[in-house]
Amino acid sequence: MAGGPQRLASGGATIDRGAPVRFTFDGRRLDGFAGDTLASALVANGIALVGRSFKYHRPRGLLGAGAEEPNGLVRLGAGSAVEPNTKATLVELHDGLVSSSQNRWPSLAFDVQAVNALLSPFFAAGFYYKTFMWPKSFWEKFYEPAIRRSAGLGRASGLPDPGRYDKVNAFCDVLVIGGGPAGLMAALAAGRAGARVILAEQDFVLGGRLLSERHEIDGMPSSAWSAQAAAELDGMPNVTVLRRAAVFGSYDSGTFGVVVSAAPGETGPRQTLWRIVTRSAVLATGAIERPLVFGGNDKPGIMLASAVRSYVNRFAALPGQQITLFTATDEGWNTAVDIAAAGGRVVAILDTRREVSPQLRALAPAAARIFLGADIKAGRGRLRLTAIDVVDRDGRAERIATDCLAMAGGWTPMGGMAIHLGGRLAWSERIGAPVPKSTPAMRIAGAAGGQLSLAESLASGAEAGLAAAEAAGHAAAAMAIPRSSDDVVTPFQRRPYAKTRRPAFVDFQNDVTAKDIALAVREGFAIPEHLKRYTTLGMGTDQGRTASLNAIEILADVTGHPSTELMPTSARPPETPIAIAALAGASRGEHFRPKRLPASHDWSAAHGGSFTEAGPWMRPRWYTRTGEADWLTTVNREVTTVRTSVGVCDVSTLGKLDLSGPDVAVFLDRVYTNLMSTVPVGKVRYGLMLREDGFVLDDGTAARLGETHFVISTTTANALRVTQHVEYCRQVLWPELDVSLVPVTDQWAQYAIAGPRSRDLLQALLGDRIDIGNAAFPYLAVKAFDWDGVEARLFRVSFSGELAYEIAVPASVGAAAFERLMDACVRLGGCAYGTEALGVMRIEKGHVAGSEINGQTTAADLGLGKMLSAKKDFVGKMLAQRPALAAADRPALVGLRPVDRAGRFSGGAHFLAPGATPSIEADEGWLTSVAFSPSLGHFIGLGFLRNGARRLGEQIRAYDPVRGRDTLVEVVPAAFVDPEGARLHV
Amino acid sequence: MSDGWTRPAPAFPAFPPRPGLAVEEIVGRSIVTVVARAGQEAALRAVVETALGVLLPEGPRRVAGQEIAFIGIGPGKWLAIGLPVAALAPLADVAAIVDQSGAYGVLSLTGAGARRLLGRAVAIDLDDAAFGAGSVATTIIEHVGVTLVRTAATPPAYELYVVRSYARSLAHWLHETMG
Amino acid sequence: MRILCPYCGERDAHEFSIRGEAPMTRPVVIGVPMAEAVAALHDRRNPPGRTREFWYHGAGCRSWLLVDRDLRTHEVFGATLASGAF
Amino acid sequence: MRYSALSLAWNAATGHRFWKPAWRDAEPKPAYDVVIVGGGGHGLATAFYLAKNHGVRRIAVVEKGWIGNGSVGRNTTIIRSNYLHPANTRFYEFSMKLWEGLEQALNYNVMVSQRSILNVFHSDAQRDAYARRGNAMRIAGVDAELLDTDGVRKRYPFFDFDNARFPIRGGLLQPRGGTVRHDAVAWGYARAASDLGVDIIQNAEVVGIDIQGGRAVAVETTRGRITADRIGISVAGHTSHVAAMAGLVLPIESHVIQAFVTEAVKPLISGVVTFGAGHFYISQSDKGGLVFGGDIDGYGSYAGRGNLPVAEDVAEGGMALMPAIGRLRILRNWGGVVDMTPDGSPFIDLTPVQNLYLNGGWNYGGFKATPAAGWTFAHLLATGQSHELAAAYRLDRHATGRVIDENGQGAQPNLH
Repeated sequence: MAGGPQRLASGGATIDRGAPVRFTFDGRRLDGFAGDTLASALVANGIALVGRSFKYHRPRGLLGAGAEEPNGLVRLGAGSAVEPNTKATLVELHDGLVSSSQNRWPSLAFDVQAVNALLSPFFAAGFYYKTFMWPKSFWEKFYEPAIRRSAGLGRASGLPDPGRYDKVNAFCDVLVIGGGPAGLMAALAAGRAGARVILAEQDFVLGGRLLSERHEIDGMPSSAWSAQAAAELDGMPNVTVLRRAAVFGSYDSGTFGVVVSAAPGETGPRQTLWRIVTRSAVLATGAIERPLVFGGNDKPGIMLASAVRSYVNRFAALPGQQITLFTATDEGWNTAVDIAAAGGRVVAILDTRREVSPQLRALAPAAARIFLGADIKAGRGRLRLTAIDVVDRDGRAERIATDCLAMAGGWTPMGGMAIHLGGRLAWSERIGAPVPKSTPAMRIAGAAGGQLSLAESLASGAEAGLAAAEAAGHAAAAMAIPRSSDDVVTPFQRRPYAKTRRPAFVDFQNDVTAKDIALAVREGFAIPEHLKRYTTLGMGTDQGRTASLNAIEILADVTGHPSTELMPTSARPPETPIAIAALAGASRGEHFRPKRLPASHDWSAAHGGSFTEAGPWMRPRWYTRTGEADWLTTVNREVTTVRTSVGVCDVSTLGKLDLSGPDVAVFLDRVYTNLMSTVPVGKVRYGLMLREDGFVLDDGTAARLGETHFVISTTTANALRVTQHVEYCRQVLWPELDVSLVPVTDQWAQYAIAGPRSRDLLQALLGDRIDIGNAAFPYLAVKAFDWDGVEARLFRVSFSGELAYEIAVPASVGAAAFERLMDACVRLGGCAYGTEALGVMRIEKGHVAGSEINGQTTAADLGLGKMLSAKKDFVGKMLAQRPALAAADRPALVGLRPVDRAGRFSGGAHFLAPGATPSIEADEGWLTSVAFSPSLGHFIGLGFLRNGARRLGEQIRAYDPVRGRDTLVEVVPAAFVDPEGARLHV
Repeated sequence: MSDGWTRPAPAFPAFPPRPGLAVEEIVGRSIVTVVARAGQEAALRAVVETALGVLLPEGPRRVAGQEIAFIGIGPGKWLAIGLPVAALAPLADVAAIVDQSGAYGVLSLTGAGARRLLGRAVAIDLDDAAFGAGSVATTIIEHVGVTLVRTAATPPAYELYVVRSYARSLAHWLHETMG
Repeated sequence: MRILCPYCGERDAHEFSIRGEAPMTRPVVIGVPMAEAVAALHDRRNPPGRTREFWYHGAGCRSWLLVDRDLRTHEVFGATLASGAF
Repeated sequence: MRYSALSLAWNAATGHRFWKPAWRDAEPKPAYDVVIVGGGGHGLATAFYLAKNHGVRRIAVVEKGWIGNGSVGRNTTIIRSNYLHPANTRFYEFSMKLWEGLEQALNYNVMVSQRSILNVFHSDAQRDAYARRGNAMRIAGVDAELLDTDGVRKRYPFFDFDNARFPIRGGLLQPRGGTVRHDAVAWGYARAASDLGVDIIQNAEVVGIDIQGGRAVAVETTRGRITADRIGISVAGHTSHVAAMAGLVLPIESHVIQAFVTEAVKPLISGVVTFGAGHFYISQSDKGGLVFGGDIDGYGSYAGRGNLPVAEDVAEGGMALMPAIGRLRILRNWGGVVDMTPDGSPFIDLTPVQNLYLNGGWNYGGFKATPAAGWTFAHLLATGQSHELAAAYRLDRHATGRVIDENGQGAQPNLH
């Protein structure tokens, strides 16, 4: 038969018989239709065994037809696109779909680990905590590896996810969650009122239960009515309908998270995260049916009655040849009616209630036997249900042959999202379950709010939609509620938990039985939270949808506490499991974070630049030339070139802040530790900032461009933090000071020109546009000038210790300026240098950088104690005087070199006295920065050494066990090259 | 003496046109940050009106005159668009005037697709009622700070100001998202 | 969580960074007894309820704000420019 | 009932009908020698060690809800002792040693799983910083190894090495780091403490602390007044408002930190991994779920739930480090309330109120500290003197400047 051997000849609300589809399950080629789910196609192909449970590896079939499915978990796809643990009930069937079962070896029908079931007397709840302790050493070697081997259900690919993901922001007046009868009515009501509406439905078709039931609305089949409603909504410009949309969380201030999946074959992102901000929401997520707990209730072929109706009515797939019904509700009887109407055979109807109405009895198909006050002692069969052992109200036992049992145990409203933000649930005696309460932020409609009948659903949906639209300012006329077929729901009758010797499953996926719950209670885990954690009940991929309420009822029976006291008080996102990649979106791989590129980037890339991350920036580490054996050769060449000739380095990444206003000098005096008000116009001063707690925040320069105008620099790494800090000082601490702050890091491309021939380079480039003679433009001078029509600034500052300048131009001409500089530089025999050479030279000079200014050091630690002005208050001054910060024996900055000049050491080594046994007490400090100095021909380093200032000339060990090194080093002043600074002033 | 090197370089790669969406870089536009001195906002407003013929917008709005537009980016802070920094000299007594022409790359996005594209990007309601012509928002797109301006209602037209160093990362994102 | 920035309008909280609860006194200046200065910088009332905090709209208008918020519910009652908070 | 091979076999054979409650659900008595406020991991461990190490007999743990409902039940189960600062190194290594013998000490399998912890780094400067930390650990007798890129690749071939925004240059490995079955820690301590006579009183919320003449003499609870010679506060996340009942204002902010667990899959990630370029850390539980988290949300909160941007940030970090987890689905996401301090380190100390003691301010490091915090807090409560291993965790350290700031962020709790 087309679409599978168990496919009915007619019917099926969503399948397209004109669109046959081929797919595979465990390698078997099977047929289905477009509009099937993988689950419905498996049912149509007569496949009952679809998976193995987690703990005991018991054979399992489909339990449900939707998001509640605990058993039918498959591995989808192949290669890197594998998606484990996927609920077959939520997979939209498409041509070429590849699926396989999980958690079994070697095959689904024969699974070696099913032996676990034989040991189930030992594997009771909480078993792990009591054992595997003897002998101690066995845990790590034997027990734990064994436990880990049996972990998990599906297997991940282990390969990078090849999918593309995206994110969308959306805003609306009304978000309707769920596109069943209540959701459709809510969206129609709010949409017709003119509100901006988003309707999100997890399924690929709108309609919810309307697709699975044989109801009538306005005289047409309910599935036809829902198609009509969907068409109207799709046509409204103010309504956005999201299908395949899983609303997974309700967050603060009306924000919701939704993952929308692409349709099969659709190009574009596999999934898109919608971040929806709404004025209010309508929760219309429906309810799911409860299984009945009895011995052997997990045999493949035993399903929820509502799922059976879905398979029969929506997908025209008959889940068995001889079907029985086990119900605790009136609605359950519809299942028998629908099966019979579809031409299926109902063998028996078992109702747990001792009496039912004559009208209900009249619904039963003629051939079906009826048992009232019935219970099932056992479900039988190995890989599929073959029979049930029934007891009726008079105690008569009987075995009935059946291959499919439909269970109707009442309903659990899906109200979890209503309490994501801390709302409350109320116990409804009418349906025997907790239901959420409506709030202005979230109105509950339909079965999610316990309105189980179709008429109630439609009416409550319309009411909620209208109210939400009105709250958003859209006046609306009341909406006519469509006439619907009568499906009056009788109040729920609680069924006492039947004791049985056989395993009666409450949580199917995690193999938690009624006995496990009783045992947990015996051991004191008698409240739901303890029970859940002790037994793993509700912790599976189905999030306990079919387990939670039965567990509460059993717990109530065992403990004697009323169910109302045991219901959940909180729920958290995600309401439905969502892929990690969907939350991450496009921020992956190279694009995990954006890159900042300086204007010279293309030049560097074309000239051998090798790049490194510096905060958000990419900077050249060095510029490799052909024939250079390794990076050290390159860096040595760059350093030597700067020290002997001239080099150019892009320093645009340093943070730059433009500060101006009448009070700017006063302000900077308070922000920096040293005086800035005394800097003459046209001069630059090195400055230090502390945090309020007295530790060093950052260092940089302040250049006074005018009486009331400064531009200050920060380190690359701290630019944002310093900006935030200075804004805090300006806006919060001293709003009375008239100071403007404008970040200009991106405005100015800035290049360092360093080396004895740097003046020659500038002379060649700038000619007489600016007088750069030592007298006219001495060390620490700054001047703005016109560079052939470009506004430029020249600073005479030096990080390398050489005669050096920095020239700044607007970044929009930065690339051209860098090329000009490099042309002139190369003509003089100079070169571009990268961050590595920059680092070597600053260590040679003993200048501190991020490894030293690491947030844990004081000005004195850095050898900069003199920069704390005694003449004024400044941020951090007060708390820098705390005893431990002012202590004399703190580790202080020193220089280090290997006693054997051929030796080497590395940053992160600790200082120990020669001969000392390593211990915390013997630890005297650590190396922060190390480089090979081509100028000196050996390694040099900076470090913090206890009492460092008084220990020059001592020998000490640089102890580096993680690198297997232990080097004798000599303590020297923290300046290796030109310690007098003579080269700066030439 | 200028040999043409004063011409600003583009910040973005080119964007091939797509149906319903044109993305173009506006190169060489003058952009100046104007910050009112303490207590001088009213005075600044008066000077701007007399000298430039524009009413400074209150809040995050764009107001355009003949040659210049002002975009509100913070309390007492605007971007002045269109005139070089020298032309704003009359404002200097009551405001800080800082040239940022080199700092930004500017994109113009036009067409029905522009709103859809930007709607994916910014966590701001771009509905006509909430973000009509003249609206301004300084916010982020995929970790990159931007200032978004709605310049026209129909067809929807926007300008996007991004600091130059981030322009290529943002361009990558736009290319990816435009499909 | 969304915060109504007095300049930019309503924005998601991730555009902001938080300095923490606003101290009742201006934090630290020379002349204050050390114990008070230490307390001003470090101590927090941290009530399980409504409080005022300093937030910085770094991704927007770069204003420092005083945000009035409930720590139990995350309800944001309002935000004002922090200028003159001390 | 002692757990042994024999008791297990006997119970299995008799249908598990004779197991007894793991701990007694006690009724409050009017007076105790020591009352510990807070039935989390720390509070229960403190009670156990008070009884075991110090022979204190009349001990009550009062818990406002159910035991294990706080941080011990809402963390990412990681244990490690890879700290830089000597005070932390000593303390957490002591804690690690207690973890290593905990099953035997408690006769309860808390599933201590020492599968290693790896901190990945991405730059030379980070390498040096991790080398400094690793060397500090080695000097203190703690295990630490510095791996290069290949060393990381050998353990985790599915990391993104080639296409990354922040390429992986190596990692600091502590082989003895790992995970513990977190809930079992609360239950194991509760059971062992209960066996030693400790009263575990659930659903008793402390609503007041009675102070007379500068001395704390009793707690008022929703189940009545309980007098005590000594009172210990151990209420992670809620320290501020319990301390406020004694008039104390502390250097603590309550923050939310989110954690996530995926659907269970077959073993993929062998140890604990932290990502140095984003906010992300991950491990895989014995059941197969990937357990991961990232940074705190950053704002003060007692709500016990976070928001979407931080969840996205965490997922981005995860995908940047290991794009192989993309199609695994997040099953649960929860938020814990943590008390953050100005230097990121905790307090175990006396308070200005006589007979009132504090164990708090654990930032997000409280779980791994549980045994040592219990041990040293018990010592403080029993003797009135700080244990030498916790002597640095003083309340006055911000006044003296003896801060214990591992990451150098300074006096802003939400940056630690």
